[in-house]
Amino acid sequence: MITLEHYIVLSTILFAIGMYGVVVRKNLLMLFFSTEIMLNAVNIALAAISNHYGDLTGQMFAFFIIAIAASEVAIGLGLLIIWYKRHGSIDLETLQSMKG
Amino acid sequence: MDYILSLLVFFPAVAGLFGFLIQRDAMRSYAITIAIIELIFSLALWANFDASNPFMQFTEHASIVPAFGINYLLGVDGISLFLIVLTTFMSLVGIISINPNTKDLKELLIALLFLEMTMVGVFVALDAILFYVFWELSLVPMLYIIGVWGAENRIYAAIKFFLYTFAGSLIMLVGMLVMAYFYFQATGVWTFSLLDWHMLQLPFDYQLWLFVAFFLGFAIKVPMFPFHTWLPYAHGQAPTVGSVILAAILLKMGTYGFVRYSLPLFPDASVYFLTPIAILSIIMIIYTAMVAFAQKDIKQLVAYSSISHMGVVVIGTFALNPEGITGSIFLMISHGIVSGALFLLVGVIYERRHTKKIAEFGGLASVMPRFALIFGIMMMASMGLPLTIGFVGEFLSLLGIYKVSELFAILSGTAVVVGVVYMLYAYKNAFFGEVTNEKNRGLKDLNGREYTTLIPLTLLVVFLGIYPKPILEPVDNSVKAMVSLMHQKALTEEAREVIPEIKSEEVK
Amino acid sequence: MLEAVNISFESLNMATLTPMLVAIVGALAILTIDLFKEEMDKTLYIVLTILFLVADLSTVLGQTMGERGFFDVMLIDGLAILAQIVLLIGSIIFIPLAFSSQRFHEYRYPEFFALFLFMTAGFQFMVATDNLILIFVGLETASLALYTLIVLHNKDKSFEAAIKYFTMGALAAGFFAFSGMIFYGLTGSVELFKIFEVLEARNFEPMILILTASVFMLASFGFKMAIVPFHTWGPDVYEGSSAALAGYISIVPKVAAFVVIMRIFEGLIASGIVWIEYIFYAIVVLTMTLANIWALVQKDVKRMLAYSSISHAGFVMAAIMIGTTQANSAIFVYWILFSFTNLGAFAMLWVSHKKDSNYHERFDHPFEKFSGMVKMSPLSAVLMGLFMLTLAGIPPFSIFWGKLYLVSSAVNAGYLVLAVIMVLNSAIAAYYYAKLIVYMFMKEPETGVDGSVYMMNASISLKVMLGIAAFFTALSIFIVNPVLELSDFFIYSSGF
Amino acid sequence: MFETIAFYTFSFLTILAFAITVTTKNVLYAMSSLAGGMIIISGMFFLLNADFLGVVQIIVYTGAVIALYAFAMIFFDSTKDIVETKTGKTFFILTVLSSVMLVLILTIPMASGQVEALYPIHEGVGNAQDVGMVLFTKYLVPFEVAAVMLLVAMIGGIIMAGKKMDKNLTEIKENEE
Amino acid sequence: MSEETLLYIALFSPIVSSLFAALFGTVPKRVFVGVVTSGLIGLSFLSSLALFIHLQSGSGVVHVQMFDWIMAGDFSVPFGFLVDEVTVTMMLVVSLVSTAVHIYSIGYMEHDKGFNRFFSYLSAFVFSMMFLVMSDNFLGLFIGWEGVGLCSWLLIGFWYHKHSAGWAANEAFIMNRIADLGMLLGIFLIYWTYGSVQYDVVFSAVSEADGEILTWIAIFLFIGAMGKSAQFPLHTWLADAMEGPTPVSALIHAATMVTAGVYLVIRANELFALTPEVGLFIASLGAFVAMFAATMALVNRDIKRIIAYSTLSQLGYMFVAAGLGAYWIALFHLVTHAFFKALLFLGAGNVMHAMNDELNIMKMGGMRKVMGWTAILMLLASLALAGIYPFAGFFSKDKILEVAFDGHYYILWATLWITAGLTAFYSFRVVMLVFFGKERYKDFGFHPHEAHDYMIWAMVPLAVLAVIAGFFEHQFVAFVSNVLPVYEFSEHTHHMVGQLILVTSAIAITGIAIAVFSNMFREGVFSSAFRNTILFKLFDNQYYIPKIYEEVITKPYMELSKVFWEKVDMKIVDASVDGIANILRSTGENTRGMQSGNLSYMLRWMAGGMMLILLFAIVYTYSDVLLNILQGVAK
Repeated sequence: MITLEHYIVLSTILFAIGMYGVVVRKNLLMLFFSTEIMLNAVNIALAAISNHYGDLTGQMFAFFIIAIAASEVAIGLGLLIIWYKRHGSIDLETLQSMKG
Repeated sequence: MDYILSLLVFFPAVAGLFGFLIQRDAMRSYAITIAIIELIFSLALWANFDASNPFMQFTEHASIVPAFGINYLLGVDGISLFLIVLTTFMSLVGIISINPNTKDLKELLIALLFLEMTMVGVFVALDAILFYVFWELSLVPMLYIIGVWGAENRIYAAIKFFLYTFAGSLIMLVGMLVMAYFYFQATGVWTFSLLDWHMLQLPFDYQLWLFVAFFLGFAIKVPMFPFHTWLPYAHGQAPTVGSVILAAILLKMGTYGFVRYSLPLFPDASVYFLTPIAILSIIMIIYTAMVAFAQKDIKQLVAYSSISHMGVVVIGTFALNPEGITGSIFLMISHGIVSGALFLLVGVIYERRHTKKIAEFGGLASVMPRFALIFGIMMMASMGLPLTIGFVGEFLSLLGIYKVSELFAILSGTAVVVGVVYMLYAYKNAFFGEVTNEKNRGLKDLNGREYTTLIPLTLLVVFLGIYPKPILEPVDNSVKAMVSLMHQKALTEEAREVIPEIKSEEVK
Repeated sequence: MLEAVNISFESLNMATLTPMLVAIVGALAILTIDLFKEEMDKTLYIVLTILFLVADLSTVLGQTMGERGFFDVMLIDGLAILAQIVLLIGSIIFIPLAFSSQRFHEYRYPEFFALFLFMTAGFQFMVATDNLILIFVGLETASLALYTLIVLHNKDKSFEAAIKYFTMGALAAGFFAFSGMIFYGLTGSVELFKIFEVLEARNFEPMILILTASVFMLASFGFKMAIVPFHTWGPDVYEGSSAALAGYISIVPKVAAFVVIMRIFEGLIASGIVWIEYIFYAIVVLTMTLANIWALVQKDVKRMLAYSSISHAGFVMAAIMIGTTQANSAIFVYWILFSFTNLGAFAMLWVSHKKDSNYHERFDHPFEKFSGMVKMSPLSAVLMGLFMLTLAGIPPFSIFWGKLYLVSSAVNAGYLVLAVIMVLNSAIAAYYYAKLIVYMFMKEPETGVDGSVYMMNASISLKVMLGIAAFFTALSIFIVNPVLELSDFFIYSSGF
Repeated sequence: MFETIAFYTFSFLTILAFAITVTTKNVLYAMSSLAGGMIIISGMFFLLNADFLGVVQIIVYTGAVIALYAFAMIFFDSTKDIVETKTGKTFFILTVLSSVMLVLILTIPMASGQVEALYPIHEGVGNAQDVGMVLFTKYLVPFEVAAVMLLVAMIGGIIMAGKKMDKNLTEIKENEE
Repeated sequence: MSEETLLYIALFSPIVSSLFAALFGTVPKRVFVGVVTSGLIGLSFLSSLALFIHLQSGSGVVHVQMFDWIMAGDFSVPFGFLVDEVTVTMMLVVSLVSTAVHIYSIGYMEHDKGFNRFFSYLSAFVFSMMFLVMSDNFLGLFIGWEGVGLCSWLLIGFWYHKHSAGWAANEAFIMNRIADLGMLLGIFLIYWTYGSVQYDVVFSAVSEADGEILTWIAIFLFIGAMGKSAQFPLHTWLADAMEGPTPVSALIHAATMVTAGVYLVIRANELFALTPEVGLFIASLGAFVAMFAATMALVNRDIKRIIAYSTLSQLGYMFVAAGLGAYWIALFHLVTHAFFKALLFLGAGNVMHAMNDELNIMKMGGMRKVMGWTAILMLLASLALAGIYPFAGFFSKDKILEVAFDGHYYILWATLWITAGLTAFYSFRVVMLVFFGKERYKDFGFHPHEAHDYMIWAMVPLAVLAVIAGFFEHQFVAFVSNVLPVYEFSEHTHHMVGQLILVTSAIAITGIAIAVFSNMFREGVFSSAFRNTILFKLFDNQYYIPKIYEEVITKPYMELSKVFWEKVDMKIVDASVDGIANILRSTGENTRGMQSGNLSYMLRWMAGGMMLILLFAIVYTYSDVLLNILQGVAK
């Protein structure tokens, strides 16, 4: 029997994978992928909980998270493009002019 | 006369603001005029002051933050009256003493006028927050004065002065808030009014903590050992007028705080902490006098001597009997005049020679006899010679502490010895002997401007030494009222014993 | 088949939504104007923005407390109104900084102003609801707009700042989602009042999950508030944005953030889980102290102000931890007074903006730039000095009163040690503020610098703004009481 | 039974796909596996009776997001590999440990038995209809705000990618055009 | 004129004189300054005389109070003045010697640049001294006490361009201050015991206080007296004070100021009478100092220092008398001593003047030929000092020996007896070396000459008194007995008086004889063999006490001060404050690397920070479980 916990553990594993990507990757594009993964992971859990309780709020939440993820992609890509235009790279090591 | 205190506080500041409109060359005359008017105001206050009334007079009241009990509450009693007059007087002297060729004279004078406001404000405020406002605000003009017109190392000195005293007073602020909270708990009313606070009898252990919080703020300002190290830097680097004001008035804020806050609010804690504070004061007296003795810079020497004398003031305050407290208040005034004069005198020679190293001088008595004479008089006053202003306060303070403990009196009494050692040593090296340095040979004696500042001070030093009654009497009345309040408030047996009961007919 | 729903218009309680609608309509209006006629001067849009914001504010003032609307999604309590007032005033006083005499890339876009209004609406949504979903959506609307605004400054550093901000923001969004998911899983609801209801019914068990959710939430909003260790974006973003926007970032988004934190954590702290209090305590102390220590060693004024804002945020977090009504009210008093001062400080940097900055290879506002400023531009030096003193908490200038009330709330709630730590931090902070004063008043000017640079970017309107900031800062003693009473009134009546 | 098999399969696949995404050096692989993972997640949604969500997932993610990324990748020179600095062993272990910690925490059953669904799923009603009902009543305001958010994102994206950004008024002198 | 006016004239004409001279302080010499000041001091003398006559007629003491000085709490002290028999005696002595010295100084200081200034200081001194003796309370006494100290400082350091003068002035002041502290403490104790510092209040209630407290008061007051009267161990300043102009030495360091200590003991006789053990200590110390100082005077070559040591020695005598309760005898010796010692000093001044300020008696000799009058006067003074009948010193000194004998303090008596011999010896050693024998000064190229006539005349009254004062012993006793207790000799002593006088005179004459004869045989008196003995070295180096003070007190004080400043204040107190600032700063500098600007690190801070907090959360939640596990591991 697959219980709610299964889904939540799966969700958490995926979230952890996403987080791992965020902290180790140097490619800005990959960072954005990783954040997408995190958000998607949460969606699974929300859908599962929603199913468990028989309550639609979880699905709503997931729905809005998808919307948010999509908007973030737009802005994120815009930023990447502009940076790439100026610097010819999307390596985050290039973003180090400010420190200290 | 209803609003004379507000007038006293804000007149210099408003005049300072208008000062921006004054043309540079005319600024000195303007500032002197303002300072004279301010002095006249303060003298008028004195003239209208009822010396037989030991309580607050000329009180003014307005709400600032009624929701939080912060009020604009002013008042003056015998304790603060003379500190106010001293402030206005020394400010005038300080302003006159400034060399007209000083750079950026206008800014300096405006800063001084603002400073005067804050100083007067501290002494008239009866609301803790208002007191704190003026207290902190006084740092700013002083920071500016030291930082701009000081010697080479001025910025370090200015910042040190600023941060050190700022940190201390912030702790005091917490203390005030706690005090207000206790008051609120006891009565259900938010108030920062000192007069209300005086009526509150705090439990003993609360008193201890609050006393420590207030103590830190005041002790740094005084400055008590071991919080004193900002002072030599500040004095060493400050311009003459800065040193004069700093020594004459700003330091008094700390001891005034002790008298106004620590004693009446926390009588039991005052008794409880009497011994440690007395020990600190004794260390201050002896140790800093010795450090002064080792100084090579005459201004630093006078600075350390200030610390040593403030030790006597503190120990007199914590004698907790009318003799000691009255004496310490008188000593504040006398130290204000004398140390101010000493710094002026050091400024005189600094202006001529651009050095303060004692070793650079020698034989000045033959080149500048009048200068040497006035310096000598001030030195004697500083040493507490009878019939000079310095004696009365020192004597009474030591007399007071003798009642508390013979040992403390003996140890703090060494002030009369150690204080002499460094002063005479410096005087001998600077004024006695042959003129060895060629640069000293052609020095001019005092000029008119310097006479104008020094002669009134000299006269005061002698006059008040012979006839201190006009000051002692009102001070004593208010002190007696305060001591009797403390006695009534005291909870512990020990405190009742140490704080004497004042016979009711003496408190008018 | 579901039956159709009938909803009366009144039950929607339109008034709860009007303020945000005004802002959104304003934004759309600006976009529309641009459609009809391009290349209009920025002044038109600035004034329009201000007008819409004022209209927005007036509708906020017209709101009544304790209302819910739109199927109980909207929540207008005292906190919401107060927060909206503060953030709208913040927006209103910062947007006129766009009246710069120099050209800046961002102001040629009408979209800048549209986004500004969208952002304001987003923040308003955040504070005027207790629904996690709406909070999230509002937060993202505002954040995305803000990233864009930063980028529009169109300098390498602003891109860098925006990318850093954005990426960390995305992570924070992930955290928020995760936290929301756990709360939902625990309670079956995303509405805070309901969440607490259920949690209470469950006796706050399983605690570890509640704590996990709290930690994620804390990380998410800690990022927004820039508290240690989630603060790292702060200095870089301040440095990369224009001074005008940096000042805005230091004030308005944080209002929205701490209102949400208040809504979420007040309940949790009050729940008796002392761990949350401990962790807040630690974070608060770390934030205040470390930020101050870092600010000590900065070489650029703007960066220094960035760290100082972090430290000020720490103060506010302390009040949230204390959690008494007085503390909550103190937050707003503090923040209102703080915003005028910060406006002044950043506006001073803004008016001294110089295009070909040759002071320093990296910094636009190194301390050296202000060397001997009083000699060349005395009035601006005095103003800047005033703002610095105020930030340092010198009475009787504005922040002092906030600090006083805040420390008092700590004292009253028995947090004596915290109070002492707070004031000692003020003393440390005084050092770096005094440092700028030292540069301005006590050092000699650098050679080859003339005074005009300090007013390079000034226009009449900017000077007026400076005057307003200085006025409120210097004479705050007269406005403290109304502010205090206002804040007390709203906070008391909303039960925080 | 079917659910179990489907769950484990989907789980395995999503984990694998996302693991590839975050570890691979090749951006194309990463994007492809991301897209794959997302489609599988939509399968998971169907499994959870969230049909509407599943559809949206496919449309928005694979349709819009991945398409956007793809276009962007055309713009970026994807052949240019980005040097991924090796992370230290300790860091890796720490990461794994904290992930394990997180997962362990989340194994604790969180659902409460007493919770009553506020917006219950109706039997015999299509999921899309059900969702629509709630979305346009209770979540009307968030929905509208989400629209604004998308608008903001759109404006932002357009401006940033637009030509106007090429000439920098912030940095050039006043009199230059 | 009323007595009050007389009192005020006696008291204030010196200060008027001082201020008058001060007006001309910085202008070149004006002879009239000297004349006017002398006149005013003379006026003071005349007033004192009038007061004396008034008291003599038995019309009671004069007591005035001018106005309140210090009033605080219960403490209240006015400016009050009291003229009784003791006071008027002191006044007469002070004003008389002062007048003589003023007149004398006109001549002595004639070539000095600071002529006017000198008179100002000198008159100020007279004022302070008058204040000291006339005050009706302890605090007023203290004013004068400090005032004379100040004037002494000014006058010792009068030739400030000389390094040694400045040094000596400071030494004198500081040593006096140490003693003054004792005095001050005595006053505190008096106040807190009796509630007043007025003589009449205190003395009328003196016996009410606890014995221990009385002892302490006596000790404290005597410490004050020790400093002013240069008793061991605070004696070193007196010899060094000879750096001042000689008239100063005559007035201050012989006749008046140094006797203030004795005056204090006499004045507070009611108190000291109740504390006999302190009295005995005073007497013992006095006897010790008498001998101790005499031995130093024996071998010294500096004419002024010899006289200074002799002063010290004579003060010891006075303290013996005062300590043993014979107050009037102490006062009597004080008076006679003032006359002959001032005379001696002024004579020495003449010699110095003639010798261009040369002080070494080995460079003089045979000077009677050029300055006959001086020689005669000094001879008279020396005879008086030696205690030869019928000179004044004989009467007073003898009485002191009798007192010691009477009290069965035979050791004291013996000490004083030997000292009497020593005194005679050294005083005549000086006389012989200066005025008789070979004219050694010629070898050094000096051209001595006699002093001005008026200087000699100024000395004459003193000389006369030095000769005849002793005969007024009985009148004196009668006069002061109103105030002071009369010392009653026992029967036994009464019978022995004759023998005692004989014995004493014998040793004095022996001393003189040795001095005279040895000088005839050997110039410089001492054999070179004696010079090499330890004893001589001890005497010659003043028992090494100045050196010990230098090594044990002065230098360590300086060193300690340096250490306090450089090591403690700068390195510890200040450095710890700066240290806090530096720690903050360096923490900032060292940790700002945290803000590396690298986005990856930023994200790691964020995620890592959150994970850390989460870890804390787990620890908190499962703290019980974890503790159990830990305990299990421990087992």
